[in-house]
Amino acid sequence: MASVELLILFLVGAGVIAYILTRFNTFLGSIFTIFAVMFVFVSLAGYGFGMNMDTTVNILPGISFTETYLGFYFAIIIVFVYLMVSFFHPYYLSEYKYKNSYNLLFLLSLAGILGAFYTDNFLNLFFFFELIIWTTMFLIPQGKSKEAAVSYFGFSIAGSVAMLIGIFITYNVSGTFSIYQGLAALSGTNAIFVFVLFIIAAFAKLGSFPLHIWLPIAHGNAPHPFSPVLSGALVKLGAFIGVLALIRIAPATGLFTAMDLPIGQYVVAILGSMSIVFGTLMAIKEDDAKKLLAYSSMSHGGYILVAFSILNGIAFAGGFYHILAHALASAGAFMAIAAVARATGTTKMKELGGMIHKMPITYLAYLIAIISMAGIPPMGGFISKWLIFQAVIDKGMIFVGIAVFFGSVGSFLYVFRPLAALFLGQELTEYKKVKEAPLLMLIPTFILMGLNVYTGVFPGGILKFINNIIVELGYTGIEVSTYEINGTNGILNPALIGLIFAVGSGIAFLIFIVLKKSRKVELMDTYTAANFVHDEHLLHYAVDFYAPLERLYEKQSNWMTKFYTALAEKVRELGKLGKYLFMSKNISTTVFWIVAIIIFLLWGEVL
Amino acid sequence: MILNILIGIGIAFFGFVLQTSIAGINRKIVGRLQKRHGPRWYQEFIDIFKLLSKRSITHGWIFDFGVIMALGGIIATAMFMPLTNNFLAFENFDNFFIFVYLIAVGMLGMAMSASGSGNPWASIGVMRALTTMLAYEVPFLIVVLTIINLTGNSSLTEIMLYQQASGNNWFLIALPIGGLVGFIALMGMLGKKPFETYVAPAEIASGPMVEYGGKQLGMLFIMNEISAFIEVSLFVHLFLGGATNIFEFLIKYFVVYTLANLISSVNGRFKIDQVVKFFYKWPLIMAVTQAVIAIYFGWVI
Amino acid sequence: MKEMKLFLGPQHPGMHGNASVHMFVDGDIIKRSYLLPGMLHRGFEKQMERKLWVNNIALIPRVCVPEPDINEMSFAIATEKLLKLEIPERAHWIRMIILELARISAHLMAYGGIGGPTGNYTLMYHAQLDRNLILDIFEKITGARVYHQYIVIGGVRQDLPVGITKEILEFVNDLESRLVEYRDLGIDNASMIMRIKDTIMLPKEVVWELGVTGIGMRSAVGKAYDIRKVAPYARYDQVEFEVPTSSYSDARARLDIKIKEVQQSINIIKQCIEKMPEGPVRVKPGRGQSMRWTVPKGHVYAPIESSRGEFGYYMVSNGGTTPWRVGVRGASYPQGLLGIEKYLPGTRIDDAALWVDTMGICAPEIDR
Amino acid sequence: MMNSMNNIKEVEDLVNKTVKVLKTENIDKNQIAFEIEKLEVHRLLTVLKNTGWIQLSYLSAIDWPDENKFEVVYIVFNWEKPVYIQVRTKIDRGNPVMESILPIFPGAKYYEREAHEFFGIAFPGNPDYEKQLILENWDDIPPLRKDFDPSAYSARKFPSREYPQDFSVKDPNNKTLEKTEERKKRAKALRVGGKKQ
Amino acid sequence: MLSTKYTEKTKLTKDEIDRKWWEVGDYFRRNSLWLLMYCTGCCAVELPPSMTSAYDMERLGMGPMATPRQADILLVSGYLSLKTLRRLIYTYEQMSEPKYVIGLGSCPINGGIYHDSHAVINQLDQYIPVDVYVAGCMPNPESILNGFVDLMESIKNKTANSWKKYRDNNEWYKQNQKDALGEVIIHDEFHE
Repeated sequence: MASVELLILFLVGAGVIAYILTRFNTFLGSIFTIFAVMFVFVSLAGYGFGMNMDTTVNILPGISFTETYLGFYFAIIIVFVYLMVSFFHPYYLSEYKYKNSYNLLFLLSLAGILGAFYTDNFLNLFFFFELIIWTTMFLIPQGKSKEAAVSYFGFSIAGSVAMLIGIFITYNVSGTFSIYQGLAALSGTNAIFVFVLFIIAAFAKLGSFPLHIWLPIAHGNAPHPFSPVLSGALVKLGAFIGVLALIRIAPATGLFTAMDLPIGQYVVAILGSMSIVFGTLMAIKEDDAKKLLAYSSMSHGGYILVAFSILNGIAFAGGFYHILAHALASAGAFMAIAAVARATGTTKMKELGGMIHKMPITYLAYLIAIISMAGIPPMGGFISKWLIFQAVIDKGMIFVGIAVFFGSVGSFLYVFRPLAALFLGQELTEYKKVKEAPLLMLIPTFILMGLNVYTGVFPGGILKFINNIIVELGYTGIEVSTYEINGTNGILNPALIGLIFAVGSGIAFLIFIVLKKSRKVELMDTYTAANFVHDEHLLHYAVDFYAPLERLYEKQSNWMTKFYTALAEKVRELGKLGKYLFMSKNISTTVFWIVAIIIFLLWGEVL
Repeated sequence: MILNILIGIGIAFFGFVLQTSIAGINRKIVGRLQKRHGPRWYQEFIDIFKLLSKRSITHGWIFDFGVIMALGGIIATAMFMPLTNNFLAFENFDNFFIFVYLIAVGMLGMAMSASGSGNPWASIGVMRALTTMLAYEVPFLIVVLTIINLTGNSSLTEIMLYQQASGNNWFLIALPIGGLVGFIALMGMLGKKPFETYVAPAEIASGPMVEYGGKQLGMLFIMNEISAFIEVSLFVHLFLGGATNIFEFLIKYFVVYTLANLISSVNGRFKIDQVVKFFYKWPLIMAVTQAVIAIYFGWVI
Repeated sequence: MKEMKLFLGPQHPGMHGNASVHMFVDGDIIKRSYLLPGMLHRGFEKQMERKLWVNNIALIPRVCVPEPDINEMSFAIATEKLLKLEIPERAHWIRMIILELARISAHLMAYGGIGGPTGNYTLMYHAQLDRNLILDIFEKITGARVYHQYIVIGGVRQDLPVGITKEILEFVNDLESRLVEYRDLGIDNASMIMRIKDTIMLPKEVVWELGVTGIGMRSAVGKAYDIRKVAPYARYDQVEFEVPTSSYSDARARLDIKIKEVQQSINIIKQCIEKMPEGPVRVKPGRGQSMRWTVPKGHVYAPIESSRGEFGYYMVSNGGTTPWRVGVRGASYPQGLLGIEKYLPGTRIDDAALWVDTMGICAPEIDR
Repeated sequence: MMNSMNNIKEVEDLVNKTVKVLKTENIDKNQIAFEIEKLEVHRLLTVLKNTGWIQLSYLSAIDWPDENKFEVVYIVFNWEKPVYIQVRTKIDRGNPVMESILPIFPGAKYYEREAHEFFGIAFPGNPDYEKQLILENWDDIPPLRKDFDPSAYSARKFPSREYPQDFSVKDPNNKTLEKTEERKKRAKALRVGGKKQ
Repeated sequence: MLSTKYTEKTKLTKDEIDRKWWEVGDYFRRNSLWLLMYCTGCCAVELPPSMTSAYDMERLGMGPMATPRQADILLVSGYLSLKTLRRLIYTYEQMSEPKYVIGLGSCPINGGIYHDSHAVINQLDQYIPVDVYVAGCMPNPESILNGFVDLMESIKNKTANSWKKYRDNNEWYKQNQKDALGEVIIHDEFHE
């Protein structure tokens, strides 16, 4: 029996050891981190599936745990992503300024995650959330910019504050800090308040429209091995709060309905749709591969929101499956980009090209990840999108439908762009000496490739587990057998699709192999309308890939950023005012103001 | 299972032969429109086999791998396609979304291979193909959403049976606006003018195909024919009530493809952003109107 | 800033003739571009210095391939000016018929040519079919489809064959009746309008800077600046015709003018056939030996209006049996070289082929 | 026409007023030629452009090896008063330098490049007059100079086809005539549209 | 009646099988000849009539193609200046085998009217091998089509082997190209 408490304490202890080891030797500390995370993952996987975790608390004061399918599902996915990413640490840490504390913070944030998903107490939840935020906040600025951390922190804190207020209202109404009892006790106006506050928290964490600004900044500038964690794991915290808000408080908020849905849910669905569309459009425009994937995370967050706001089993199944599929795909894609960035030192697509000839395995990993991300069979993303589409179509939600279809086709466009500009195209001279990533980094790559395919071909087992969650949430699960999934308006057999795809490819391969062998020519020996070009940069199409499309929404695309920039400007001005008032050189003025404020605050109570 | 797979392969092969012959006949018809003789009707076959017999070039493994993936994906898609309401390889598994998404594997393979050739024209062509796809898919899927919402089933045979059951009440007639949108989207899918932005020989030197010759080009031709077969069949099944026997299917297929081709032959092509603008203006508005009318008001002719 | 280099031609379906537009592209906007000419350079100006005056007639049509007759005409006018030679009245009228037929054929080729860049192949097929009928008429008159060598120094090579005027009239009437069809298929076609309207703009201010003439200029300036009107040669002062203009020069306006000019050419042909007097068609140009006659000293420039603009031969004679120097002012020189360098940047790669087509860029007369 | 004769007169007055004219040639009612000093070309062209001769029709050079001169000729045109003006000037053949007229007529850019390529005249003021335009990897003197012999160049560089001496259609082994006959038949078949007759 | 006599099955060697397949392939190849759109000279102006409605080349299975990779025939339409020749050779080498070359007009044969020009080569088959010449200045569409039919026949008779010739005598051709062009492969861009 693995105890959650012990695991958390183990992680804290391991963090300290990792800190010491890393100080001594970066590589050793990182290897230790891998084993620590692996230990947590193995114990979680070994006992968690059967709901056999020990949730008693002996040492930590004021903290209580409980075990739910929901919490476990999130926890196992996130721990898995952490495990995969930890394999990258040995090769990256040496570049960072505060490399000693990197592993410590990494493990501490994992401890926070375990706690957050296993707790049943709101205050504990808040505490663990804060632990995650504070640890990761110090991880992010190790990458390119400190601004990123500030923006991440700002939005996270905004979400936390919203959640805290929601928690207080809940406590006020129900008199308990227990998550499930508390939320169940809500009704009427209070329920609406809590719903809205929780949704704000969820949106801030998930990086959904309109609280998405931090997402590309943080993802794009985070350290390369941390971006997969951000996108594949931490963003899912928002999904967790979203589930709490949308499903647990849901029926209470039903003032009136739209399309058989409570209005709150419907609004969330519409906002989720906007998140999809906005994320897609921005991703198409983006030039930095990591930022592009960050916007894609935003778009996929929209799918998750849409799925959870349609209150039926099939949509939930789609949503939960999407969380898994996107975590795998996004981790895979980010890790491939990280491998490229390690080899070349950049993630800007216009500076890269032809990496496929140097890093074929990384390329394959990226390819499989994006196929899943675009929702093409036989990968996991297809299953979840299929389930979500079923729900949307059955509800007849036209505008949400436009968004999900748009996002689904649009994801083709943006995931293809790094593929074309970064991996394919001309082989650039400056990267002639680049080599494939080392073996240790290829291990998680292979595992993720395999899992992406597995989730797409044999979703039965996972869906059965998801059914447990759905039942736990009080809805009926979907019909699923080993090979077939029964939707409301159709049957899907992913294994059959996989098989047929293999057969088709086999036929194509036969045709290919029977015919005459081709002559290999250089990449530069290409059609140039019979002109001579000897600079491969001139033949590499990477800049402004979707220029005609971008031009159509160029003017509209920046208003959100502008709004937030203006807001930040205002906040800064306010800060300056405060600084001017309080921090003036004249010390007596400062003292005067401080006294004045204290008096003002205590006015009602004391004076 | 083996038998089913063999039937599936048979359907894919049939689709290839059918579409290639009809494309050949259409070349002749368009030839007559242009006041000339036109080629032999089996010219398309000769072209493809000639290409397969040539000694081609390759730009590296991704160039070949993409082609195999493209053709494989398309063959796999075609294997799920029902020909009539009771003739299909895999009973119950002809889900509409399989076609939309599995066909994308082929597209992705071709796009990958084309970009892998390192030619800028090819990348531009791929960019245009993907952008065009973004344009036509959404209105088309909204119309299909309406249809699936009405029939309550996303299986193509079920949709066919639904139309045939109520006295050949084709969705082209039941949902006239949607049918029109479907046809426009079909033109986009088939790459017919005015939406033929991605081949455009005189602008971008035949786009994605720019570096292909010999067997790779031949395989892409086969892929192109089979994907045309899938797209036209989808239209026939979704909007024209499918078919109860093979001859009905052939006639409907021929009419749809020929009509698209004739419209194509007297139009110029749009620029790529005009295609996007066009599809997100009228067809999308029409599709949404149709969906609202059909789903919320229940007005179905 | 990273740029990509794309090429339009020489081996490209969008390029008419053997020249190459080099384009530096960002996304799909052309940032820099220039024309690389010279692929069709044959050293004409050198060749002509080495051939007798009369032998040059065989050489010159090859300077501009789609519309060879203007070369013969310009060369003949220049030589006649040097010789101070008056040619028979009937020859003038026959020359006008030939020139206008050639103009129609060139316009049809260019008008059908937009079928390539815009993908409307039916338009191209129909236009080429009609052009082929003109070539058949030429074959009946001159014995050759393309290089006629019909307009010679001192008139035309031989009189028109019997009954050809009727055939020409039949053809032009038929064509006139089908111009509406051409408009419907081309510039009035809804899908084509989207494509060609407001593209490839030639602003009014830059016309003089470029030195562009012909349809390009008239479509931008809006004035009837046509050499046939302004400084008439042959008997253009005795026929009535209009010079279509416009003041907004996009691709569509230029094509519109092309079709209108076809109409005017048809009118001119009809008038020519009506007004053409009987009589001899040729005078002997020189004294002395049968072919080795000499031409007096002098410099002369003989401009005529081609389908693409002002086309002229600058000829210098030092009194010998061969020209001393022949310079050819290609009509498409300004818009081809300077226009592509200065005014193509900013447009999109889709439109580059349209510039080549609607501005009437003829590679061989740039290279010579 | 009276009008155009007036134009010619007007031009003559204008040019005589502006620069010292070495030689005037009246070519016809629409064309007149002036030969002037090299240094006065720019002034004259500027004046003409400001008076309405806004179009540069042609720019080229003529080689006069006997006088050891190059003659540069500019032809300008005014659409409102239709007179073509040839402005000619002679420059030294040994050191052929002519200031570019690019500031006056931007359209002269490529004409000047071409003149440099074919005659070797330098046009300082034109930024890239030295770039090759038409020829590629040219390895001889500029080809339009009179002392360049293209025939010898061609013979030296490009081998010609050698025909057999005893080629004759009367030769019984020569099947040319039969083949020609057959071709004609086929051409006829093609002309009627592929139908067999 | 079945023959009881045992006849020894002649086993086909690999070469013979190849040859048989090659013959099958020849049928397709000669019925689907795709031209490369490269208008090298003035004879290209007669190509539109022969391609379009007037003479309709498509009924012979022929059509224009955009890039050398796709094309079968390199149509040298008229004279070749040195500048074009350099690009023509580059294009020819990009085409996939089997490939055929047709020389249109008199100029590729012996220089034609430009035989003494300083810019135009005199004889095309010094630089790349030619299958069919179509003489005339310029050849009519009829004769152009005739040339194509000639090519089809010579493919049938297995005499259209220029591409093999180019492969076998590559050094000779390369030397000739070098003599005319200086260096065929250029290591920097022209006109930059």
